[in-house]
Amino acid sequence: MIQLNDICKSFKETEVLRSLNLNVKKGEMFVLLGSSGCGKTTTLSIIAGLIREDRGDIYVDGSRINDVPPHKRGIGFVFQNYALFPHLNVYENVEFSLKARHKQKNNRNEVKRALELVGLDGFDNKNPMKLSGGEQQRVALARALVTEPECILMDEPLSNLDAMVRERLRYEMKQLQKDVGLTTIYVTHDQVEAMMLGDRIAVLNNGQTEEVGTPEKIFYKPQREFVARFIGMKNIFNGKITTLDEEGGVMQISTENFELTTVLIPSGEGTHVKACVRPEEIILMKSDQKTSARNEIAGRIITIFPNGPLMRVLVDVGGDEISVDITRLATRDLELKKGDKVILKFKATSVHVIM
Amino acid sequence: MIQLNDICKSFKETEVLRSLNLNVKKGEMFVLLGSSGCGKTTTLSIIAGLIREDRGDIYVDGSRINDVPPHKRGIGFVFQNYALFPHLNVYENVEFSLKARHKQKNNRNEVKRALELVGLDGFDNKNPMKLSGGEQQRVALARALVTEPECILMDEPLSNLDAMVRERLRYEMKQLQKDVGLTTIYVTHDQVEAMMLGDRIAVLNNGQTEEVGTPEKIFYKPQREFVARFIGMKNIFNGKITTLDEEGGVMQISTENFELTTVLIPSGEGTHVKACVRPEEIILMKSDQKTSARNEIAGRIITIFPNGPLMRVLVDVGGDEISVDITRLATRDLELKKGDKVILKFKATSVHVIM
Amino acid sequence: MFEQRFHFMHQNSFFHILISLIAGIYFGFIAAIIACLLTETSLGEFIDNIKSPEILSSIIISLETSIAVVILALIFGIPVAYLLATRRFTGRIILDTLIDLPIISPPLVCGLAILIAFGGHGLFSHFDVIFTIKGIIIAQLFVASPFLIRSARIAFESIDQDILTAARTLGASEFYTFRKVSLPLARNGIISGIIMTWARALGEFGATAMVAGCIPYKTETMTIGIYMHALSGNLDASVALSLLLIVSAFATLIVFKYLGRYNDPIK
Amino acid sequence: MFEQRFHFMHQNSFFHILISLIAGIYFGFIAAIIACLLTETSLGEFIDNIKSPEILSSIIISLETSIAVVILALIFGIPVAYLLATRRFTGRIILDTLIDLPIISPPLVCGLAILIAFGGHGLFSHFDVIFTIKGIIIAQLFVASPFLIRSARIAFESIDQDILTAARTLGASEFYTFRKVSLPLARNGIISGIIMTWARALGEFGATAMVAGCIPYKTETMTIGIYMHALSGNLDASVALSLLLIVSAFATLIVFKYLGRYNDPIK
Repeated sequence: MIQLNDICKSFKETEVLRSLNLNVKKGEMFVLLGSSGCGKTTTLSIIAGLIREDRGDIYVDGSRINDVPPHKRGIGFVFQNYALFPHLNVYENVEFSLKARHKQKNNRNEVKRALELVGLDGFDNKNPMKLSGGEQQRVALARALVTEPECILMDEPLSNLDAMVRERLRYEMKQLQKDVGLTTIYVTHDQVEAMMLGDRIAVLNNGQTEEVGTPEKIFYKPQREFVARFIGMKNIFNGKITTLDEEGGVMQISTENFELTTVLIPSGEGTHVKACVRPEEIILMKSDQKTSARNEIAGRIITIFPNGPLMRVLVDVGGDEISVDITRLATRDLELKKGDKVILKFKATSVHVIM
Repeated sequence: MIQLNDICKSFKETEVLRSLNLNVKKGEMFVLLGSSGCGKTTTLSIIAGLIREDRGDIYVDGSRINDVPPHKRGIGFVFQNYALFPHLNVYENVEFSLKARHKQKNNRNEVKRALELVGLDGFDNKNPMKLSGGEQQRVALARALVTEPECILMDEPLSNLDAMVRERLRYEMKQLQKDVGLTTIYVTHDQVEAMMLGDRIAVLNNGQTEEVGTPEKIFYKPQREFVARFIGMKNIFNGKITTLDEEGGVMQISTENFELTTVLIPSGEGTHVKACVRPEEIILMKSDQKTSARNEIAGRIITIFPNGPLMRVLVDVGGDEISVDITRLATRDLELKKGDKVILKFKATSVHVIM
Repeated sequence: MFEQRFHFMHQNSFFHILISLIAGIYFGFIAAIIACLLTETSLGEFIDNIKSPEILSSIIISLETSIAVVILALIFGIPVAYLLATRRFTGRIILDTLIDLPIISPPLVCGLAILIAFGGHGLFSHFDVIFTIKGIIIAQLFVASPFLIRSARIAFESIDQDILTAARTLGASEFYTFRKVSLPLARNGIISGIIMTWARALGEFGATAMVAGCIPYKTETMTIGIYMHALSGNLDASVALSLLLIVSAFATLIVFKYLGRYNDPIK
Repeated sequence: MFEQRFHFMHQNSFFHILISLIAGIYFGFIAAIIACLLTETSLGEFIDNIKSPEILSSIIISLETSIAVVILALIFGIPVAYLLATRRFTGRIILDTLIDLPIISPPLVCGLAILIAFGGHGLFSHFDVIFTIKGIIIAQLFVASPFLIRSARIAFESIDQDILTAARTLGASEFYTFRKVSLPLARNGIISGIIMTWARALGEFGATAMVAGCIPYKTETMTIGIYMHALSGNLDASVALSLLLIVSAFATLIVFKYLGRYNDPIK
């Protein structure tokens, strides 16, 4: 539905977008994920017509909209700082776009419906500047939704909110988007948010898309080292494919300090690859026990610290460091402490290979 | 070492601190945790002498310092926005406090040592405004440490940094603090940061301490409902103690929709309490199997979504909602999907009771 | 978090006393001089003086011209301010400088320029403005309108860009956004500018004196009156007119404080 | 993220054309008048005029007095600006208003106040300043020093409070912080203020004319010269002096643009 072809944009000497391509499908929640300065906001601004691209084409439903002025693109925009009109009350804020489009009749019902949709009925006469951050963002949402745009762009809409409000609103927004079936492009730098909200995610880096895919794919099977590091993958090692066992369906990768067994992928011996193992897929034991896991590495605990609901154990394996996430219960049962010798086990299928 | 007795402070009509008490021990990393507006920063400013308290006393090593001017308190301060001197280079920034204290001799070695401590040797002549956020915060740290203060106050020093830099610097700062044995009061709104850094944590709310304790205590055994909610405990239910089984060492709590068995605590029947169960301590199964777990609740899956490395399953149990965190692997093995009937099991020791 | 600037206690240092002393001398100097003017006359004398026909006429001329200047400044100034605030075009810096020039140049020089432009063999000599009220208006407009433009422009510029952008994405044309968002949000700045321009026009002397000469009952404004009466030794009349101007200056200041410092164009 | 203000494309609307047209008329008006002044004389004439002893003397008097004003304004103004920027004391608003008053009042009224204060039976009549260079300096100081104070004060106020706080927690006394942090960081604002005050003193006419009269070779400054020569029909001398003032105004503007808008005190 929305397609960006080869978009380039520079501000003075800084190249912000370098030949960006995107293809957003109808009705999906498409997340642009990247750190600050990667060009996320510039991309949104170009789609909305607020900034003129230097080169490239923008298509909506197949028609090129490069030359359509912003107020005629019919694309909603929700801002990080809400951008409500401070001189208008909540009702007038939502009504604004109806009036601007000269729909003077039957405003009342449409505004009411939009405010109900975001759970703000009864807020009509309030001053938006006196509302909480979460409520302000709901007003902004209602304001963008009232004209039933074909598509809505959201620029880190939740990043100015408290953790608790953010979590609730994230959930509600996802529901709303699904219910309305609204094509949405959502910009964020927050991986958890991207994971929860996105039907598909594009990871941006340095003005280009690094990788596009489902959250599952981006987070568990990233195809690029940058993406793997960005989403917080911990154990990434350089290695070389040493043996291909076509019959067994596995292959060997040797890194500087250890050997890994992984599921066979089409490749040649001697190829340099990156091998990643997610910390939570590693089993940690104090004495060697037989298991079906094909990988086994001995090491020594460097440190243990809490990592959200889990505990993270840093293990030194001959110079390399491997992070292992285990439950608090397991830490207690195994009586783990700094300096302990441990054995790490993980399945061949747990080793993810990046070419 | 640092003691605040009964500190009150209002700004115009707003009461920011209401009889705040704190007791920070020598050499510990003491974290003030709270959301914005809870009075964290005001507390630091009062300790540093930047704001005058309305009422109450401040003691350092037993001597009252209420009337000591800020530049004679010998307390370091590290700011969220670094607050480096933009007209001085890195070396001069660090040297500033030595010069201000008229220690003109042997500056060179002390400045060098401080810069080495934070890993910035060789940065002497750089313009601090041209450094990255992480480097700027290191300069700020070196500047605060160079005079070897008795105590250092940090006001959300990492919150302006990118996630990756933040994580690294957090780890380094903890190491540095331990190595130097520096008494530190650290303000943050980030629970993970508080958990990782704090030897003890004080949760502030509305200008008062809600609870003080070790990270373990605050995060796993909070004594106040506010703290439990603030640190993100999910399953908190109102209940009433129905049966006390002194022999078995357990008691029954009945909530609106189900019964819970929990470890006996000194209390009477009929007492109203809150019962919490951490999402990751609940086992989820599709068919009933015998286990040693004392609690068993049947429910139906509302939704499943990724929650960091784990998957969160929301289960409806007769109107109440219970969050369960399980591994991605388990979700796959059990083939969980929306609408499935499931049984939740957890041990009596997993139920945490708040009076 | 709190907008308040910390005030460090413990200020009984030598440094604090020294700067307080210097500041005291300065304020004493200003206050004493203003006090001298205020105590020069009694209420009775003041009213008698104001009632004289020549003074009344100069007050009316001043009010007429200054109000005309404000209206003209609004008509021309708002579009100029809006253009400078929202457009980046080549030559923008030149126009910007052109607006600053009347503010930074001595009014006398501005007056001389107008005198030459509209005088004997000047570019606009076919307009009959020298020694007329039209001349006064032109002189005052030249000198005073940049203040409205500056103030309105800063007000337009300090509107959160996202709010304007939001209006555009909500389907508003630029004109609709200008009317319904920019103008209401720049209101305080524009009012500040109006008052500043009015005060400036009212107190204008150098340019007016150059262009309008001093013809009693015809081109004698309040400021010209002050000068002429002082020269001719009629100090009481000068003081009366000065007090009127001081009061209007005070009123102006109070409105500024009320509208908020941030929009204060003389800042 | 980018400081740039979006410029919306698609500006060929009626609204855009209308405001561009209005702005064009305004700029044309200003530009034409200034052009008239600039083309009135030739370089030869200009140099001949400047060389005349009376004009040379008025230039020297203007330079002497304006430089003296800047020095006095610095001595008194920096402490005043620093006090207003860093202290919250009772009566602060009154002092604040006292400083604004000379800016917003017509200079002529300021001059009259000084004339009365130092004149015949005034408070300071034992100082012999009327019709002397001392009088010119007092008049110009009264009118021009508030500009330095405003500019320096805004510069002091816009220093990140955390930086000053940091200096204090690092063991610096207030005086040390003032010397080593506040002054260097307020430098651009103070320089802007100096230039503004200097330009204002140089172009001052109303107050000077009141206090100093017009005694050639004694109290005739450049602005008074412009007025007297224009009155006596010697327009060439007026134009020559005006051009000098315009050039210094231009130089002032260029320094402002260089130092950055944010510290521009006439904003």
